[in-house]
Order: sequence, then C-alpha cells, then structure tokens
Amino acid sequence: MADEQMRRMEIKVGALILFAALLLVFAILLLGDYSCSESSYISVDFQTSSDLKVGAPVKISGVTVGKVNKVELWAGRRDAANGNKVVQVRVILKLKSESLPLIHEDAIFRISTLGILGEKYVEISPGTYEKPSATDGQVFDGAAAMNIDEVGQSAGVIIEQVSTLLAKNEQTIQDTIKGLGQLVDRADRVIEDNQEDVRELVANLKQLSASMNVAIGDGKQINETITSLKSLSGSIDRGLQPLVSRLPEIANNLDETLTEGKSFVGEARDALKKSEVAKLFEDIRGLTASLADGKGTLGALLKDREIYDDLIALMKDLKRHPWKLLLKD
Amino acid sequence: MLQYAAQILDASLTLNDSLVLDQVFLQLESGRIHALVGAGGSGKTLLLRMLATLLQPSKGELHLFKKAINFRDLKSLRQVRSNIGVQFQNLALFDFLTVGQNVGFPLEQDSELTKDISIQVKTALDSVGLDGRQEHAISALSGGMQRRVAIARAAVAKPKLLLFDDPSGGLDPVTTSRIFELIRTIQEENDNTVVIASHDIDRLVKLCHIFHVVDHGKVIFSGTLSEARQSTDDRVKVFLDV
Amino acid sequence: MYSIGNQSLVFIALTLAFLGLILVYQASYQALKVLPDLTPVGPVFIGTMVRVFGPTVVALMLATRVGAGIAAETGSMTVTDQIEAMKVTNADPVEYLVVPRFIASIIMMIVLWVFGVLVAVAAGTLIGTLRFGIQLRTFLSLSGTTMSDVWVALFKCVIFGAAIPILAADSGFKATGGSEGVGWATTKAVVHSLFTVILLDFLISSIAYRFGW
Amino acid sequence: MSKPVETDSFLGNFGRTFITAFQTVGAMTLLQLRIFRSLLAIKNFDYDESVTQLFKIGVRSLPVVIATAAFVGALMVVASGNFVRATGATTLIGWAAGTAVFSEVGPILIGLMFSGRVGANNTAELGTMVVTNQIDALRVLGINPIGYLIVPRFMAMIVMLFFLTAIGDLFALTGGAITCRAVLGIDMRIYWQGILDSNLLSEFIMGLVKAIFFGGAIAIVSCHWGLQVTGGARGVGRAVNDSVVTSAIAIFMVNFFITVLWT
Repeated sequence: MADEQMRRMEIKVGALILFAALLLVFAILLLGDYSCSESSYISVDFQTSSDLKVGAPVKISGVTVGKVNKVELWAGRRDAANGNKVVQVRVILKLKSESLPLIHEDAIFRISTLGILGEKYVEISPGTYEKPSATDGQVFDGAAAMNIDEVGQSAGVIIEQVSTLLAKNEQTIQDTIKGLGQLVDRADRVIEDNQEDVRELVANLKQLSASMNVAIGDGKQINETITSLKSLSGSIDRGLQPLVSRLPEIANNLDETLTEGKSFVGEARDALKKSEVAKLFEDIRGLTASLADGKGTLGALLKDREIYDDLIALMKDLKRHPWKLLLKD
Repeated sequence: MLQYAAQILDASLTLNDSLVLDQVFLQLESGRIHALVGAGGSGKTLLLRMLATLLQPSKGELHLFKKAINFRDLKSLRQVRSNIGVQFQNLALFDFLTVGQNVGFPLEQDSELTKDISIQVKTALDSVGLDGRQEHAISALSGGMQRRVAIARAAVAKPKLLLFDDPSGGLDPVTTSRIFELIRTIQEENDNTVVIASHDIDRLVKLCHIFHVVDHGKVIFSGTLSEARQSTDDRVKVFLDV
Repeated sequence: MYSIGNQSLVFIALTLAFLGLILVYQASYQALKVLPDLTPVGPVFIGTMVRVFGPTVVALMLATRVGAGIAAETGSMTVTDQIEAMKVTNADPVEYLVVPRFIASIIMMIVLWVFGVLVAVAAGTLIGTLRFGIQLRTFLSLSGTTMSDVWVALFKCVIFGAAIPILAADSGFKATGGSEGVGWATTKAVVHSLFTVILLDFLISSIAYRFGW
Repeated sequence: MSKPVETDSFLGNFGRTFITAFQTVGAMTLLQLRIFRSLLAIKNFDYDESVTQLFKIGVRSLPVVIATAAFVGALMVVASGNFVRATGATTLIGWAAGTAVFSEVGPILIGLMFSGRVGANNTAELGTMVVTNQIDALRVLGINPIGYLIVPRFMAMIVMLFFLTAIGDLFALTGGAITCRAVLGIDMRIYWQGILDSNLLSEFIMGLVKAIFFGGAIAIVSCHWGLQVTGGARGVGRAVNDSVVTSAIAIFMVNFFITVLWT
C-alpha cells in the first residue's frame, strides 16, 4: 500500500519535472536566437548611429528580416578593406539569408523611428530589382537619419534660400500670384454658375494629368516641384498672405503623386539649385496661365465636389498652421 | 410528572462519515446533578456539546426546557442559549481578555444582565476563591485557577442548565475536591440542572443524583446508583464501580 | 486596528521600497534598450504604482501579514473551543471577532496603500535619479496619473481590504484538530487571500479597462 | 513563552524590531550552514522522504501556481492595456507583458504563492512536530533532524519552484494572450509576435535563476520558523504568520539583488 502510494508519487513527480523540462527547452529555443534559417551579415556605415540599439529590428518595406547585431564606433578611422573610406559608425546587420537577394546594390539604408516612443530601427529600401543582389559581408553606405531635428534644420535652410529667391524673382512671383488669384476666382464662379460644366471638366482631368506628365517629366521632378512649392508657401506666409492662401491648392493637388513624404526635404534641397527653381517657376506660370485661360484644364482642381471641399478645408487649415507643409505628418 | 430540563430523543450524529452518536435517548431531570460517565472517546463530550446546542443531531430531536430546538431559528436559539452555561473540556478561556472580562463576558451578551457587571463578576470570582484577580491575564494563572475561572464564567449568569466537561481533568486531589464542592454549592444556590462529565467516579458518586453511562456512542444506562446496582449490564457496573 | 496597521508598516515599507527600486530599475533598464531617453519612466512608474502595483502588492502583503494573523488567531481560538464558548454565551463570533477586523482592514488597506505608494515612489526616485540620472522634476511627475487611476485604486483597496479578513476568518473558523489544524488554516488563509486578491484585481482591472476608467 | 518587556516608546520599538531582525537573520544563516553541512554528508539522504517532499511541494502546488500565473499574466496585459490605449502601440503589449512576467512579476508572485502554499505548510508541519516533541524523538533515535527533515525539503523547494516557475511562465503568457483577445480586443498574434520579437531569453533565464534563490530562501525561512515554534496551537499559528511575512521580505530583497547583479 505504502509502496503503491510511493510509486504513484514518483510517477507524478517525474511527469511534472519532465513536462517542465520540455517546456523549458521549448521556451529557450523559441525565445532565444536559434532560428533554423541561416543568417547573413552585412555592414552599413552611417554618419551617426542616432542612438540605434543592438537588437533593434531591421526591416525591408516594413517587414522585419533581421536585427542589429553590433554597433561599432569608428570615429573617422579609415577602412583599409573598403577603399580607405572614412567610417564614423559601422552597424552590422544580421539578416535571414533568404532576404539577402532582396537587397540590391543601390539599396538605401536608413535609421528610422518606430512608434511614438521613438524606438529606432533600420529601414532598407531594397533598391532597383535589376541591379545585382547584396552578398554576405558586403559594406553599404547608409543614408542620413530621418529625425525631427534634422528635418527642422533643413527646413530652416530652405526657408532662407527661398527668401533669397523670392527677393530675386519678385516679378515672376507677382505674376504667379495674379494668375493664381484669377484661377481661384474663376474656379469659384465656374462652380457656382455652371454645375453642368463641372462634369465635363472632370473628363478633362486625364488630359491634364497626361500633359502634366509630359510637361514635368518623371515623378521625381514633380516631387521637386511640390516640395519647392511647399517650402515656398511656408516662408511666404510671413510677408505674402494671399499667396499662401492660394498656393496650397496646387501643392495639394500635385501632392497625390508624392510617394514618400518623408524624403521631401532631401530632394527639396536638390531642387533648390537656381536653374531648376527658375524652371520651376516657369512651369508654374505656364500651368497657371493655361488654367486661367479656362481651357478645360480647370478640371484638375475640380475632380469632383469632394476634392474642392477638401481643398477649402486644407486651405483654412494651412492658414492657421503653415508649418504643416514642412513637417509632413 | 417529572420535569425534564433537557431531552435528547433518538438522536444520531454522523461526523466525517462515521456514526459517533447512535440513537441516543437521554433525559435530564430538572434540578438534579447528573453524571455522564464512560470510556474516553465514547461520546460524552459530544453529548454535552449537543446539550449546549453546539451540535445539531443528524437525526432525532433535542428538547431543551420543554421546547424542541430548531437550529435554524437563531432568535429562539439565542433565547435558549442564554439559559445554558458550559465549562469546556479545554476551558476555552479567551486569552485576549483578562480574568474579570472572561467571567463578565456572558453577562455583557445578555441585555438583561448588563447591570452591575463588576459586582456580579466579583461575586462569582469570590465564590470560586479568586477574588482580586480580575485584572490578571489568563496565561498568568495556574491550571487549577484557570479551571475555576472557567467554572465561574459558566455559572455567572445563573443558567438553568450547567454543563461541566471534565471539571477535574489533570488536577491534584485537593483542587479536585474544591471544584466538586464548588459545583455542589452553585447547584444548591440556584437549583439549576447540572451535568458533569468526568472519570472521577468516587467523587461523582458522592455528588450526583442520576447517572448516565455512555458507551460507543450510545447511552446504555440512566438511573440512580441503586438502580445501577440492579443492572444486568456488566459495563454499567464496571463504569460505576458498583 | 493597531495590530493590522502599525505592525504592518515596517513590513509594507520594506517590501514596497524594494518593489519601487526594482520597478524603476527594470523599467529604466528595459527602456534604455529601445528608447532614446528616460523621461517617460517616472510618470509611467508613478501611474502604474498608484493604479496597479500599489493596491495589489499592499493587498498581497496585507494578505500574508494580516490574513495569516487573523487565521492563526481565529484558528487557535477555534481549536481551543473559544469560538464555541462565544456561541453558547450568545456572542456572535463573526460580529465580535470579524467585524472589527473587517473595518480595520479596509481603513488600513487605504492608509497603507497611500503609504506604500509613497515609499515605493521615494525608493524609485532614489534609484531613478542616482543610478539612471533622471532629472528629479522629470521623474516626479504626475502626468502619468489620472483621477480615474486613483478611484480605481481606492475601489480596489476597499474590495481587497474587505476580502482578506473574511477569507482569513473563514479558514480560521473551519480549523480542526490542534496545532496542525491551526497551521493548515493559516496556510489556507494565505493561499486563498493571495489568490483572491489577484483574481479580484484582474476582474476589477478588466472591468475598469472595459469602461475606460 | 517569555514575553518581551513592554516598552511603548517609539525608539524602543524600533530598536527591538532591529535586534529581533538581526537575531532571525543570524539564526537563519546558521540553519543554512547546517543544511549545507548535511548536504555534504550525502549518507543522510533519504529517498522516500525526498520523493514525498517533491510530491507534496511540487505536484500539490501545481494547480494554485498555474491559476495564479494565468491571472498574473492577464493582469499584466490589462495593466499595459491602459498605456496601449493611450498610445496606440499595440505591438508593445507582448513586450511589456513578456518582460514583466518573465523577469519580475512572474517569479515574485509565483514565489509568494509558493511561500503561502508550501512555506506556510512546511512551517506548520515542522512546528507541530516540535510542539509534539517529534523532533526530540528523532534525536533520541540518533537521526539528525536536519539531514532527515530539512535537507529534503530544502532541495525539493529549490527544484520544484524552478520547474513550477517555468510552467507558470507559460500559463502566465497564455492567460495574457486570452486576456489580450477577450478584454483588450487585440489579436493574440500581435501579442505572441511581440513576445517573440522582444528577445526575452535573458529575462526568462533570470526569472528561473530567481526562482532557484526564492526556493532556497523560502525553504530556510519556513524551516527556521517551524523549528522555532513554542507554545501549542497559538505558537504554530504565529510561526506560520512570521514565516510567510519573512518569506515575502526575503523574496523582494533577493529579487532586487538578483536583478541588479544580473543586468
């Protein structure tokens, strides 16, 4: 009897310990870094680590594919193995091997911020599909980090530049403003007087888009245009109220083609080379002129009633918070 | 017709699946001193607890003061309990109260008796020879003194039914004599019904009027000593030493 | 009242101080892994302390300290027939023994909650400022605490304070069989009240969450 | 039982508390040394007693540990739910609950529960043996009570709390997952993914190391108070009370030091 009891106790104790031990092994395998898939390492050189932590996720288009394995501070030392280039911070990424072919030679590595708490992670834009894939151990150059401070700083620089430009091109801007004023007046009237025609005008939208594409070229140039416009309106706000109230309409319309909002500052900087700005203003003038002529292209602003309402709302909002154009949310 | 202070009528009790009291029939004549004798574990304490309304029979009835006890009717239960005094086997003195507070405890619970508690306590302690110890802690008293405190507490409210569970357990002969003498005085003063469960046959024989023999959860004999002598049951003769 | 409150003070102070230390230590340490700065640690810690850990841990400590005490006391009274003696003299043991402890427990639970939170916050501030170099003003901010946190916590305190003596006295009254019985009753009281506190805490928190308090 | 002299002065109370505390700690250290000495003399090892203790300590406390753990996990999820609602960062749930359960709250609460269930019971059992002179009887028979009674308990508590914490962690996370879905209305997968993505191995192992030390602390504390018992039923109750209180303090202190040393 006592023996029987003992036996039963032994079995239960054994079962408990076995169960717990299995659980333990399972948990350690699961929680630890023992994934079955093989890992590859690539290095990325950044100007600053932006407080990136070891273990932070690495994502391609938002999908986690690995994590930061090491953050090495080189502080300007030269990398003899890679053409003696100066390295400030080298971040070594540990990636799942199967994700390596997805990263191409022109991939962009950027330290970004996740969530409102400001957790840092490495975002990889995979690059052009046709370019050769990355190999294990390859060293890349990282793009500048996108953080609020830097955006703010860039914005300041741009505003300054734009101010100078405005002073130089006063006449052009005057024309532009006039054109825009006419445009808006006309738009209002057209809507009020001629509801019927609006539908017709909508049909012309495609035409406009096509002509815009022709006129402005590829998407990148549009981006430049938009960003320039945005910066412009932000700074003009102080001295030139009327312009601010009108410009955003066009800016917002073109905004639809803006794919990566966050990247605008960097591109805006390029766009501000003088020759291009001059060209930009010409483009705008051409656009507004043709719009002002009412040659059907008005439809661009009047896709439908909704957009018109949105534009009004946006305008009002922008009047109150012009900075919204610079800090895209 | 005889007056019965308490009657246990055909009561059985089951505790933890074992039958501890088996069809007990026990009647206690009023104004008498009853002795409850039997081997250890035969059920004496259980019977006393049942008489004190602390145990409800699983089967059968309990009548106290000519009324059937309904254990669900708390109001009448209170009524009945105010007429019962118990000295527990292990005394059950409240160790967080002083001697005086212990004795006065039953008085405080009864609204009719709350007048002059301190005088009543003094009288009660006086009668057990412990006057002047009101302020002492229970733990400061010897075993014999504690037992006398317990008796004083049981008797202080002058209950109609007084139950003593082993009043002389573990005490020296002198103290034992004093305690039994004390019980006799209390009974004579108040003319209440007293039940004593004890192994001290010699002293019980001198003190008690009616004897009840308990064996294996059954009351096998009830009667006077002379009746016991005529009993045919050997167990009765052994227990009562007649 | 005295035995429930004062004697638990040192105990509560000790455990809550260590709780405060460890929470801030862990929070800061973990936060440093992902966050650029530690400004949210203080407010979040204080808010959590008030609403979650304050009532829960104080109640858990009260359950071990006071629950075990009540069970030991009532249990030893039960096995020495003192409870029976009360019953037969028409004193209601619940009214006589449990009700005062019940009231004292609720009041002391609230008092000890305030005290415990203060001690934990003090200890947390100590380690937050000294070890992690968080600014005192940044740390000691009530921005992470709302009035609803306080109300929920107070409600919890009352419920826990009421539950502990009831459970403890219940297992005390049910004690049987000498000193081992008292030991068992005390064990049971501790386990039951600890578990009940956690269970009730979960229920109250869930309901509070659902109603958005 | 000799009563301490009643002094009502605050300082007197304070001083007495400290002296008692130091006495207790000293006595426990001695007990600890004696346990280790008995551990070295392996011939004292009693197989039957050990299995019995493993069974009583481990298997019997499994249900209460599982139930506690499940609700603790649930509680952590609800607690972090308030912040998630404030910030909208649902991915943080797994991280917050996982870290809390693995490294701090899980071991502490399972430890507290274990001390309530096992430690208190152990004190009561040993205390009753002392009160009824069973310990003396063992000595008379030439059996070392430390080796025979205490060592198996000591080992069993360490081993079992370790495994129970491992099991408890799983149930805590499961409880959290269910709560995540039922109360917060967030998909469980987000929660589990959050846990897996958060690199919690170090926290998990730290929790288990804590469990080992908690087990040892609870064993020593509960045996100490059990062997100290004087004065019958009341004494046993008192000892159990002291035992759980001291265990709780020990758990919180040990917890703090392990965390600080670990990180």
